[in-house]
Amino acid sequence: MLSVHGLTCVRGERRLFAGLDFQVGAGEWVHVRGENGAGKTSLLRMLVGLMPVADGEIRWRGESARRLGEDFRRELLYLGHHGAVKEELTALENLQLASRLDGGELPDREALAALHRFGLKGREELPVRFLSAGQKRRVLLARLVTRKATLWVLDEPFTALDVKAVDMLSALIGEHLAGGGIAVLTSHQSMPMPGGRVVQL
Amino acid sequence: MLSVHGLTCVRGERRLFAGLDFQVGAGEWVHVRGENGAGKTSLLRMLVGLMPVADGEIRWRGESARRLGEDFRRELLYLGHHGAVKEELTALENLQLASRLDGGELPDREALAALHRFGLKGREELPVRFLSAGQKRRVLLARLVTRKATLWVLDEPFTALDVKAVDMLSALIGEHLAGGGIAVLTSHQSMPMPGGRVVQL
Amino acid sequence: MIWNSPAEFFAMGGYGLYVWGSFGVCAVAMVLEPILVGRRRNEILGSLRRERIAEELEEKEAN
Amino acid sequence: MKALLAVIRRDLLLAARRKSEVLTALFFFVIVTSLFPLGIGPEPALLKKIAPGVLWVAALLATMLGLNRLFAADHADGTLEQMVLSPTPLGLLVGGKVAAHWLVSGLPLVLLAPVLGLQFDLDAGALGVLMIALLLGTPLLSLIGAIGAALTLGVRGGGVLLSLLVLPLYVPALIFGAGAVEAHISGLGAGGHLSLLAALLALAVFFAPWATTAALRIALE
Amino acid sequence: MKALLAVIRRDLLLAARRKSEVLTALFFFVIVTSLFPLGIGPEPALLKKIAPGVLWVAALLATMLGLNRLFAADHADGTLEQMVLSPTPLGLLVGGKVAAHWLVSGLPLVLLAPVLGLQFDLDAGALGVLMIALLLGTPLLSLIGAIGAALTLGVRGGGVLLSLLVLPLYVPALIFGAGAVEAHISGLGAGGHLSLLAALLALAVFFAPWATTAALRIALE
Amino acid sequence: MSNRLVHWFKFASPQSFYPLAGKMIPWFWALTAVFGVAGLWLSFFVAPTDATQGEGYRIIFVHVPTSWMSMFIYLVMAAWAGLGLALNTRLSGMMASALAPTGALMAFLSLWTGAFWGKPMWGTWWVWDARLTSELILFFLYLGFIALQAAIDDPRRADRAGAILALVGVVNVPIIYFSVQWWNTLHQGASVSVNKAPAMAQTMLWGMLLMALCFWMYSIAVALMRVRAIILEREAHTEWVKDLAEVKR
Ligand code: HEM
Ligand SMILES: Nc1ncnc2c1ncn2[C@@H]1O[C@H](COP(=O)(O)OP(=O)(O)OP(=O)(O)O)[C@@H](O)[C@H]1O
Ligand SMILES: Nc1ncnc2c1ncn2[C@@H]1O[C@H](COP(=O)(O)OP(=O)(O)OP(=O)(O)O)[C@@H](O)[C@H]1O
Ligand SMILES: [Mg+2]
Ligand SMILES: [Mg+2]
Repeated sequence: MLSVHGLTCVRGERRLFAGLDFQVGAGEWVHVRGENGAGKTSLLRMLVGLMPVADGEIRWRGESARRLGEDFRRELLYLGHHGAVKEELTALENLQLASRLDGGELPDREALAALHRFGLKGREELPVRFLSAGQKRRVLLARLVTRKATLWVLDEPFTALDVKAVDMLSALIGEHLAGGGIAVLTSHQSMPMPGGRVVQL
Repeated sequence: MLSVHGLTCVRGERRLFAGLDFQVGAGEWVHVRGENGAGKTSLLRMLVGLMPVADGEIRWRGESARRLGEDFRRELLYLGHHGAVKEELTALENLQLASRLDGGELPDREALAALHRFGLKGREELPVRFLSAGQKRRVLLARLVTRKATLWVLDEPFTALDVKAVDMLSALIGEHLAGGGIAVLTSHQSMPMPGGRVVQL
Repeated sequence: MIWNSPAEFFAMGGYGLYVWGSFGVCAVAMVLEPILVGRRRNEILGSLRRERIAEELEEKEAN
Repeated sequence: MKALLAVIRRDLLLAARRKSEVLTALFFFVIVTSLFPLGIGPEPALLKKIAPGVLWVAALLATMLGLNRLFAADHADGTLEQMVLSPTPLGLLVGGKVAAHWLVSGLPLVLLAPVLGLQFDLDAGALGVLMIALLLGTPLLSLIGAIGAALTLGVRGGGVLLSLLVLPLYVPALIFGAGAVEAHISGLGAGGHLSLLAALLALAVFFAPWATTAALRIALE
Repeated sequence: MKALLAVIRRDLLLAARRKSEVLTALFFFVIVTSLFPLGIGPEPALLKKIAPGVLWVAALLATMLGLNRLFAADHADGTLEQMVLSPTPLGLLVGGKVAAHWLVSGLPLVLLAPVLGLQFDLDAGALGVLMIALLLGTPLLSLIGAIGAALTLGVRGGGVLLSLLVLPLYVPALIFGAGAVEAHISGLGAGGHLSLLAALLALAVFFAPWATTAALRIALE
Repeated sequence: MSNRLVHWFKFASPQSFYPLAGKMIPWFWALTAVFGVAGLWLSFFVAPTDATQGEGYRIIFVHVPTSWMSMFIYLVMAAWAGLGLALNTRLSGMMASALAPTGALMAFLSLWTGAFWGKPMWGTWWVWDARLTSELILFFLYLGFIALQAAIDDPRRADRAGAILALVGVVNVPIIYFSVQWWNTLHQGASVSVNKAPAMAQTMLWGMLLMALCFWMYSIAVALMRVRAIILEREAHTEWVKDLAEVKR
């Protein structure tokens, strides 16, 4: 459903990669690999439309993602290096506000369930500022549960997570794929999930 | 040389750990482990004196680290979650300025050698802002080469690094230990280095 | 001719400071600006040339 | 529409959580206006004469001071990226943020201005005109300021650059705003100034969100 | 000593790299002083009377605006932690940062003030007093400001809170500074005011770095 | 796409504009010199002494042209910037950034010469009059544009951010101009008394026109020079720049 045709990435005067082609269908996932600075983050940002495309095209269900605009974004969930988490709000508030911005409404019950699933029981009402590095990431990842989207684009989702959280997250991604979802991930570690196509930059 | 006696950590109203004892001598290293939020970062910050100690004591060569003050800090190198890297300066400038703040002077040749060792060849003159997540960490880690210190306290030094960089860093830590240095690290992954005492929080 | 002597011309009827202050600054600015722009151009040309020489040397070494 | 309200609520919640923020634009306004008598001396006639100008300049500076945080925090923590990627049109979200900014930093000034005006010995009529002028003018300041905030987003040293970009654009608001009060005091009637101010506001309501959105997209590239 | 110079050099380099930063405190000064006549009206006699006050308030605001970035950037990226952990005494490093702040945001104001004074039709003697007063006053503003910047470090919404803390402390500088110029204009002689300003500066040079260092240690805990 | 449009786009590419600009520059310098010599001759040796202002009025021959150019260049700059934003042509942004410093210089010269005129005529270097104030704000708009572009490292981003600012600013220019007039009741225009005898107004007008043409040609020449430097800087990595004769030398 997501296909990339002849994609080229230029940063400054440096060409990071050129002529990249791949495609992923429902229930499949892609592992973007490469050295530090190979252009993984840049690729993901181009996929979701945060960086202009130097050359080539990105298609979603056969149509240009750029042209689809809102319709594409509605099916998309991107989690990057940055938290997108407000440090002075609590985990619960962060989660609820994020879904309101998407035009939805998240009942307390669902939000709490998502946070508990990510092991934040007892920390729901603490301002995120006081949380540890891994706990902050978990708040962010809780959006994977609360926001319905077909395409997940995750930049190094496993950083700062402990062993238990890594297992939980890979189980979650597994569920998503089983339900016909698509995932594009980067990671320097080997992935704790079966299958998956590797795109090497 | 570094010893911890009955250390207790309290954050907010939560007691993270209590009565922690351990010690490390020359050429040894400690791997601090624990779940997300267990208090690893807090422990390291107490060790270097960035967080007040609720109870217990930290000794360096038998004397209270707090009392030693400057003499302790001269032998110490701490690298935390934060970069301590100026985004608008180049990698080279960052490295040189950091050592000037310590009262030293770093010739171009040495600084460049350190950067090249960390695979930043060709990126020395680029503002750090343009570097990838892993490259930023590498600039930070280059200080391990340029600053002479006995005690290294590193908070998750392996995040965002690719496989090659992880090997290089562990080799570097190995050298440091072989030269009589001490290292205290945290990491969620299993460590790619032999030996080491595990402190489980 | 409305001026009887160069001195009178430069005095500008007592307004010399103001008239020459205005025309002078304009003249200086209009001479300086092209010079600065030219220097900017020479700088970039110089670095382009150096790059080119470096490339040629590299090619020679490769051969 | 729901998203618009959500943004406003969110920003108000954040402002409330940062506690100091709501009150400090106000305090800044108070302090700047109070500094003038200290710097200039206590002559009542003189103070009365400069009152509209000082109050307006203080309002302008107070609004401006909060501007660089209008988008900066959301930019730094990645929320802005999420907004751009959200299915809701960005213009709407931007509108919400500007509205929240005005509620937090503009409206309190409007409400407090009469009290400060009293300090400068303005009469009731002049105070009324001052309030109306500020009511029309402060949203204008927020709207124009948003463009500047978006343009300087992620630009290093943006805070002060922002004031450089925005202050010249604020000049018409200042002239008509302070002019309205002065015209009233000198008996000329404030109508003309106020209707010009309203026209500017209408113009800004239409164009500023567009320009802001465009600038934000550029900043995020 | 070497470390002190290193900090100054580093901060100046950073300021130069952020290009706009050096010039913009200056621009802010210029723009604020230019806003007043716009708000108040063009009467030369009136403007001349309020000139010292306006110039001083503008200098004060311009200095203050850069304050919140005095330590914030170093705090956010962890450099401040490294400074605390460095073997060099923190007081020295802080002194260096304050000196750099003054060089970037105070000194240019002193140099530009006469030009702005001309716009308000001040005579040569008054301009001279204005420059001396600013030369004594701006380092004072930087030193006091550093305490405020350190106290509000890491406090959310600190930027505006900072001004709240710092402005009252700035009042003496403002009164003596503007007072000196006014005293000169009215023929009373500026000596008294200037020596008071100098005394304040001497006091601040001794105590401000100490207070700043203490505040920084608290902020970092 | 029509043929003419293709043609236009060809010259809108930096690669083909660079040599074209190079060819045009000497001509504009020549015109600058011609108009300049003629204008200076008229203004210093033909135009007679003014009845009320003596010789001081001769400042008008630089003051008015710089004032006109400062406003005109802003409009041109905003037009280029808007074009760049709409059509995404690279050259437009470069033209806008090339014009800004010259425009700022003209605004500065207008202020400077105005002040040097005001001192003998009004007895003060500066009054907060409508024209003066709006010129000052125009100067600030230029500085804001330049500072914004200088603060952004990526040139394409700098172009587009600058374009938005320039467009917002251009909306503001007439507002400022008229608003300040509205605000100011003591219009200073009355103190300017130059059109006494019609003959004198004739030579004055001609002098002013010639000097204005001189400044105009100068602005074009300098802007073209600067745009060439900017093209070289931004296209430094391209093949065509590396193959230029002046680089190969
Ligand atoms: C700093 C001071 C001054 C500034 C910034 C300034 C600015 C300007 C500007 C922007 C214009 C063009 C206006 C237009 O074309 O409508 C202009 C024109 C002019 N200015 Fe000034 N001016 C200053 C001082 C003076 C003084 C002191 C005089 C004479 C005593 C003067 C006489 C004129 C005249 C005669 C014109 C031409 C008007 C016309 O052609 O319509 N200016 N000035
Ligand atoms: N202006 C520029 N000039 C030259 N190179 C640039 C410029 N901007 C970015 N780069 C380079 O582009 C690359 C950006 O890579 P990106 O962030 O996509 O890497 P990544 O694969 O995500 O790496 P990591 O694993 O470290 O996160 C880096 O190599 C960086 O040095
Ligand atoms: N004010 C507070 N009230 C309650 N708990 C707090 C407060 N401040 C911090 N905490 C808790 O203290 C812990 C801080 O842990 P720390 O950052 O040391 O964890 P860590 O072991 O480094 O975790 P990670 O692996 O995620 O980096 C977290 O569990 C956090 O929830
Ligand atoms: Mg990356
Ligand atoms: Mg941690």
